[in-house]
Formats: sequence, C-alpha cells, structure tokens
Amino acid sequence: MKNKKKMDLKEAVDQYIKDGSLLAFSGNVLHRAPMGFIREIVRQGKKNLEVVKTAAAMDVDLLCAFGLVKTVHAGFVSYETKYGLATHYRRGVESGIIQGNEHACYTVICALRGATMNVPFMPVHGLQYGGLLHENDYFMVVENPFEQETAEPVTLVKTLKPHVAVIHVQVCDEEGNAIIEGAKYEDALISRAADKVIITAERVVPAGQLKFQKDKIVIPGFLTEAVVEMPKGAAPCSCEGKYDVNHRDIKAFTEADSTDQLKKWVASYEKQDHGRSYTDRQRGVKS
Amino acid sequence: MKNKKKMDLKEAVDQYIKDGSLLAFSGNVLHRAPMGFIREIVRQGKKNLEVVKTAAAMDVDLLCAFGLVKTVHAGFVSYETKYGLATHYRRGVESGIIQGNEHACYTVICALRGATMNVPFMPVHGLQYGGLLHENDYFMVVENPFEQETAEPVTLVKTLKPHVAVIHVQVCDEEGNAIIEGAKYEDALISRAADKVIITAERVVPAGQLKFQKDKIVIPGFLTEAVVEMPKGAAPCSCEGKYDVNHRDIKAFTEADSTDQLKKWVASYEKQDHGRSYTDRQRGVKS
Amino acid sequence: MYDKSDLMTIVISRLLQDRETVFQGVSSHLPMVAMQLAKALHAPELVQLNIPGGVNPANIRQADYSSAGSDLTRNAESTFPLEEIFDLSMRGKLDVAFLGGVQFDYYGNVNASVIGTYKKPKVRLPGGAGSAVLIPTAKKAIIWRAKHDKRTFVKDVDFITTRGNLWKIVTPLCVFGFNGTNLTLDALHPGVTIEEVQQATDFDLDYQTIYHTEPPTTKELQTLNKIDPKKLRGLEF
Amino acid sequence: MYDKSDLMTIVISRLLQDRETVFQGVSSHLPMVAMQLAKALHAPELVQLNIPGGVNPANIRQADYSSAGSDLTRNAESTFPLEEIFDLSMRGKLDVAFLGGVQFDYYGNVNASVIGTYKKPKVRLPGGAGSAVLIPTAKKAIIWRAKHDKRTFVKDVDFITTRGNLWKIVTPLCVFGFNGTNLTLDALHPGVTIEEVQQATDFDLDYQTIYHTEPPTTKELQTLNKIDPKKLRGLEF
Repeated sequence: MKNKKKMDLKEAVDQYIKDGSLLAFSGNVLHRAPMGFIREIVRQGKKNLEVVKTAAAMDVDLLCAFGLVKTVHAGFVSYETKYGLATHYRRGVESGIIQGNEHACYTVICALRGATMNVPFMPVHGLQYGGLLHENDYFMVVENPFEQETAEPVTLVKTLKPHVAVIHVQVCDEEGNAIIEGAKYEDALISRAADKVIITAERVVPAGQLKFQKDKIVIPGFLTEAVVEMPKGAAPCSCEGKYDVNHRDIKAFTEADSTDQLKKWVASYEKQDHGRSYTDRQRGVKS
Repeated sequence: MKNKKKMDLKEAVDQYIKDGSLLAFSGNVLHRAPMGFIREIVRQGKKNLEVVKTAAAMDVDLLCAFGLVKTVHAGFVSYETKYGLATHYRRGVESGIIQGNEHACYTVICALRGATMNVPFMPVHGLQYGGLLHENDYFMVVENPFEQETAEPVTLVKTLKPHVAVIHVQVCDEEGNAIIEGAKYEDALISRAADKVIITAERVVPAGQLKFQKDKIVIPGFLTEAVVEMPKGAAPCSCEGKYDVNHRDIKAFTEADSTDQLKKWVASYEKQDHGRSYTDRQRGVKS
Repeated sequence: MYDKSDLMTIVISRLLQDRETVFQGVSSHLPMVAMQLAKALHAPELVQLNIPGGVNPANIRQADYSSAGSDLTRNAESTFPLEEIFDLSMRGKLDVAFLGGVQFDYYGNVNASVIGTYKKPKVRLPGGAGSAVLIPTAKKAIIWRAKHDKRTFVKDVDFITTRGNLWKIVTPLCVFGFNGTNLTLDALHPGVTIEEVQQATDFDLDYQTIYHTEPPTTKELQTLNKIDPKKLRGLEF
Repeated sequence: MYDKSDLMTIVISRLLQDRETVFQGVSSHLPMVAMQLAKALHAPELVQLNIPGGVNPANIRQADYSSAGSDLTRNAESTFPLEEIFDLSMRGKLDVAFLGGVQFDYYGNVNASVIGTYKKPKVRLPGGAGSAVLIPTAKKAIIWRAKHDKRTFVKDVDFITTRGNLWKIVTPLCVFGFNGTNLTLDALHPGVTIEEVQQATDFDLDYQTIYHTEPPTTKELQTLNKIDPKKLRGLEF
C-alpha cells in the first residue's frame, strides 16, 4: 500500500501515457527535461501525442524525430544558440505532419493556469496585436462584460489541461514529495495543471526522509501519481547539482541524419534508462 | 540614494495612504496583520478606505471602529472562536455605513490574481449557486465563447487592484527584500497585485545581508516601495517566531465600549509603534 | 465519559477515509482535531490541509486560539497554501471540506452571510469564508454546528450563501445527510430521540429507518484526549 | 580593439539605466552580458531578471551554452520566476525586455514565427517566446540581431508575430529607433556609412540628422572582458 507509487520506467510509461495524450514536461530548453522518460515513450511507440511547454528543445525534437507528435503548444521550440535549431520539429511542421500551435510563452502559462483553476479560458493582457491572434482559434478577443461601453477588449486564451505532467527532479520520496534544486521553471504550474503527475527522480528516498527539507518540496506527494527512480534521467540535458549537459550526446543526436542513427542513439541509453530497476530485479529487491 | 526606501511610520502612512485608498493587509485573521501601521492610519485619520482580504479580523475591525472604512471586500471578517465577532465591522454594515462586499475567500484570491495579471476579470469555477452571485455586481455569469453551444456558463469576478499592500514580516533588508517565516498566507499575491508595497518589519538589516537566505525571500526588493522598521508591528496579533497574540490587549480592544476607550487603546501603543524612529532621531542616527 | 464535543469529533473522524485530501479553515478546532484523530486511528495516510499551508501537521497542541496559525506549519510534511487548496478543490481533487454556517434549510441551502437582507442586514455574519466555492466543488462537504435549534435548522434560510455537494451536517443531536434534494436524518446520537431532534428543527425531518450513532469506543476517547489534551474541540461549546 | 559583438554589447549596456527592471530570455547571451556590464559601470542597482528566476546573478561566467540555466540562480539575490516576470510586464512594471526575431519591417512589425504562411510555413522558426506579450507591454523593448541584411530588415514581414513598445533595434551596423509609426535610423556604428546600412536594408531609411555611436571606451572594453572572459557575447556571430 505504502509504496505503490514507486514503479519502474516501463510500467509508468505503459500505464500512464496513451496514444493522443497531452503531455507537459519539466524544465526549460536544455535543462531538466525528463529525457529518460521520453526515450521510453519512443521505445513504446506512443503516438499522436500533444506536448505543451513554454520553451522546449530536445524533449519535443526527439518525439518529433520519431513521428510521435501530432501537436505542439509552445512559445519557443529550439536548442539555444550553440546547438542550433530543432530540426525534426521544424520539418514536421513544414511538411504538415505536426501542428505547431505557436503561443507566447506567457499564453502557455495562462492556458495552464486555466487548468489549475478548472476554468475553460484565461484572460491575458499583452497579446493585443499580430497574426497569432488571428490565425489561431485558441485565442479570442471579447468585450469586458463589466464595462461594455468604455473598456478595452480582452484577449482570452483557451485552457490547456495536460493529461500527464512528467517532471524530473533531483530527489523525491516514495510518496512523491519532490524537491527541485535550482531553477523550478514552470514545474509547479504543470504539476497543478495536469490531471496526473509522474515524477522521475535522480534519487528516491524512503517516506519521511525529506521532512527536514520540507520548505524545498515543490510538489507535495498527494499530487503525485507515480515515482520512477532514474539516475541521469535528464541526460543529455542538464540537471542542476547533478550534471551539466552532455555535449557529445546532444551533438550525436542533432547530427544524426537517418532513422537508423536516431534509433541507435535511443538504444545507447537503454541500460542507463532502465538500470536501477534492472539491478533491483536481479537482486530480488522489491521496490 | 541607496536607503531611500527606509522611512519612519508617520512618513510612510502620510505618503502612501490616501483617503479612499484600497488597501490589502498581510496575514490572516489574528496572524501577522500589520497592526502598528493600521494604528498609524487611525492616528492620521485616513478616511473612506477600502480593504480587501480573504479572512480579516482585528485589522479591519479596528479601522471600522473609527469609522474610516467605506467598503470591505472579504470572505470572512471575524475573530476566531475564542475572541468572538468583529463587532465594529458588523455594526458598520448593519447601519449602512460600511459596504460589506462578501466574497468567497477564493473569489478574493481570483480578484487579486486579476490584478497581478492586469486583466479586468478572472474566471472562477465553483461559484455557481446562491445569493452572492445575484446580489453583487462584481460577479457575472457569461457564456464560454470558445464553446458557445454546449458549454457550461462561466462565472467571472471583477478584478480588485489594491493601491497599497501593507505587509508585516519578520525581517527585511533596506532594499525591501522581505522574508516571511511560517505561514505566508496570501502575502505574495497581494505584493504582486498591489500598485505599491509597504513592508513593515520586526527587523531591517543592511542591503545584502539576506543573501544567504535568498530562497526564503518572498518579496524581492524591486517590488517594495517603502520599508518601516517596527518591532512588535503585528501586536497584539501574532508574528511567527517572534511573539504570539497578546490576549490581554485583544480583550481590551474587543471589550472597549466607548470611543474614548478605543482611543486610549490606540494611544497605549504610541511609543511602541514609533519607538525605533524616535530613539533613532534622539540619537541623531540617520535611517 | 464523553461530552457533545467529544462525540461530534469522533463522529466526524469516522467520516474520513484513508488517503483522502481534507481541508479545514478558520474557527475550525473541532474538525481539526477530528482529522488528527482519524489519522491516528484508521486513516494514517490522510492528507490534512489548512489555511497556513502545513500539510499533515504532526500535532495541533499549540493551536489554542486559532486553527489558522503558523504552528500548523512548524512540523508539517510539506507546504500547500490556501490559494492552492482552493484550486485543488476547483479541479475536483479535494475529497472533503469542513465548513460552517449559521442557518441551514431542508433543501440543503447554507447561510453564512446575513440575517435579514443582504444589502440591509439585520445581522451581518462573519461570511462563508471558503463555503461558497468549496461546498459546490469538494467531493464531500461536511458541516459541523455546535448548536442544534430552530434558529439554525430553519424552514427557509434568510440568504443562500451556497449549496452543492453537502454530504453531512453533524450537530450535537444527530447527523444529517443530503440526498441531492433535501436533508435526511442519517443517525441519532446515543440517547437522543427523534422527538428531540424534531423539536429542535424547524422543518419536518425526512427519514425512513432510524439509525443510531455508535457510541465512542474507549480507544477513540483515549486517543482523542492524547491528541487534544487542552480540549480545543470544545472551544465553541 | 573590439569586434561587432563587443560593440553591440556596449551599445546595449548604455541603453540601460540604473534601477530599471530588465529581462533577458533564452538564446540571449549578448544582452545578458550587456546587463552585467551596465551594472558594473553605470547602473549598480539594475534589476536583472531571467528565465531561471535568479534576480541579479553575481556573475554569468558559467552560462556558456544557455542563458536560461540554473547557474543564474546560484548566486542571485532573490528568486523571481518567469511566470512572475511576465505578470510584472503585464502590469506595466517591466522597464526593459530583450527580444529577438528574424524579420523586421519599416513599421516596426516583428516576425519570429514563420517564413511563408503560418499554417503552411516554408520555414518554421523557433517562435517568438515572450515577444508577443512583452513587446506590447514592456516599457521599452530592445531587439538585438547579429545579422543586418535585406532578409532581416524587409519591406514586409511574412508574418506579424507582434509589434508595440519597440524601442531600439541594435544591429552590427547601427541602432534603429521606433517613433510609434516607423523605424528610424538612430545612430551609425563607428566607421559605418549610411550607404552601407541602406544597402543592407530592404526599406528606405528614415533619418534627419545622422548620429554616430560613441566608440567603446577602454574602461568599457576592460570591464567587458572581465565580466565575460569566455566571450559568450560572440556566440551567435
């Protein structure tokens, strides 16, 4: 009963990620994206996924590389300057396979706030001009019903409610209380917006062990559905306090120019991604 | 230049509180209300004030006792069980002097969120039934413009933007970086919702001294307009880590049954409320 | 030996199930104690939420004049502030909310706002605090009320602050349920007769079978006194 | 000796005034360095804001492949996350925002979205990130662009991601201003002629008097090299 939230990676992806799921991922650009979890989504071939994120990079690009993505809701999809553009995402949108729903990062935030508050839309100041407003049906401009005569029109953004938020953290207990070191980005927000929260953690400690660090807990356990222990679970992205980006592995991915090479890239992580659970099973440890 | 935010209590009230101001106060019921600041508002006789708070107690009741309040926007105005009801607030509303704009505590929160986002209203789930919706013009029910045919109507609450948030904290630096120990209540929210933020603090430390506690800073200095050092500034309410409620003084207030007694009660705090600045001036210390 | 506050606290604690998320607000000592009792007895994984944001405070012994103070955060397991508790309920993920009120009618309407009319009240009440949004959205709203008389259980409330997912009303005499349409008499407390309840209630009681509350067990009473030695649960009696 | 990235960084730093709140996003090494430079030289109380939420990071030397990493929080003064920076700008309290873009036209329209049409793009660009809400709401939006050519400064943008409170566009050749109606030529960088800028710009330049950027001072260059020894400001050149 107590530890039922803790499970291995395969089980977590199998149980919680469905074809067509709307997913939210932790981190920002190349930082603390739940890459190990995403690689397992690739291995299990979940399809027609939607992803929502303020600023995405390799997380979205990897899923796009395998044709698993239907729609991306984001303000920015690219590696930063040093690593160039998100080629697979771009090609997908340009060829019409992927719908690129461009937001301002802030309208993503507002759309997720709508989900945390269970309202169908969120008013958003600032998005007053330009093509995003006209081209996209997830924005609307309405009158202010409190002051119809005099007031400025108000832009609304339609709520985006992720089915699952996948959040990689440095440490978490068996009950799902999760500590994030360094930048939190929009992780608290997605943990509240999503219907279900999955934590992948560098280290999973027994329940109660985070008591003396309670002020650092960003996601309380009762919001968490599943906990997966995954050392190096953000690699080759960075994970504050644990490791920085793996330059070589990012390059290996961005320079891969065939499906075969991409598959090999994912396969090269197989042992690392499943490592702890494999070891546990071999030892007969119940976890 | 550097320390221009630090000022004495009289100056802060004189400069920032105007007749008719909409004020937001820190804390909740009998905890960490900025009582010293409110007593100075009484001394200076600021009038026609509006106050917004989720759950208010002595803060609002004190201002009402002196007839300084025009409107209260709150979910709850009362002492807790042990100290009974907010008599002055009640009488004011019952006699028609004070407009008691009843909210759910959550609609206060949503109205303040509207101010943080600079939008004129906020959709709010949950307020679907009852008289509050019908009697108050700050709630409206509209269609969901994204799904007009099929969708549930949506309740909107009109934004409340405080002119000033007055927040009492345990420690703050000269730049206005403020640390709140224990419960934060809605203090971060009001600090973002209000046009101006005034911090009253048990202790004001030199700029830079909170650097090693930066993760505890709830209000960054650039949001703060004025800083007032006020030991015992929440008394007779509680201030976590510093002092608990002063039972005798609360009773003295709730049992006062004449204007004269009420005035004496406020006067009895005069030295304490101005103590530090008086002492500083006598010593010729520049602060 | 037990009194009404002991009984009500124990009855309420029995309503809480393991792993439920449960919220208690201001002026709520009795349910605060009941949550601790449930956790000690049959619901070890209960998630206790409160205004100061302390999730599962280890004890409540310092909360003597307030059920909303920072003492509840001092030895909690994590932090989840009021704003987010409301959001949680809006999303349908708050299992139980404890709320008050001053008048209740047969149709499950709750008044915590005014006696008289809203704009010109004869009596301005403290206000419903979270009620107006939590009673419609929490899965189960539990109301407790230390008084059971005809001014409390009325034919028509003066003002409808809210209604909705009202689940139980626990009084010193009985437990009411709500069937979606009207209040029903769920159970009489030990030694209470149906006539007593009817005499203290201004609407006609709706019941089919008469059930009785199980008296408190020795274990319940012992644990209760250990959890709440200062008898905070009795503050409003 | 200085190159284009040094010059642009110094020009941008001069645009920042003491006590202003200034935001820099992803892929923004050059303005990140400019903010630090301004703080070191003439704006000691500048409030530097960034995506990871580190207010006034003490240094930026570890930010080598990203201007959005946790290194910016490690030795910051306080924390103010992205969500709140946007809210701040919505409230009219963000003084300066640094933003990018791929195409700019005479009328101050910014395109960071697509080449071609939005629904069937020839090239899908990374997206405007914060631009679409920050350019209309920040008091002064500054755009920097490492390229100055006719594909960048176009007659008509393919798509209007946003427009609004555009204040300056800093390029390797010049600084554009915006008078509310159209881009104006504010200043030519040292050694650059008006003809060079016109040849690299697809719309007719609007100017009355020709101003020149003051060349970097020795102090500016020395401080710049101290702040940014790895020359992160040159990453996009």
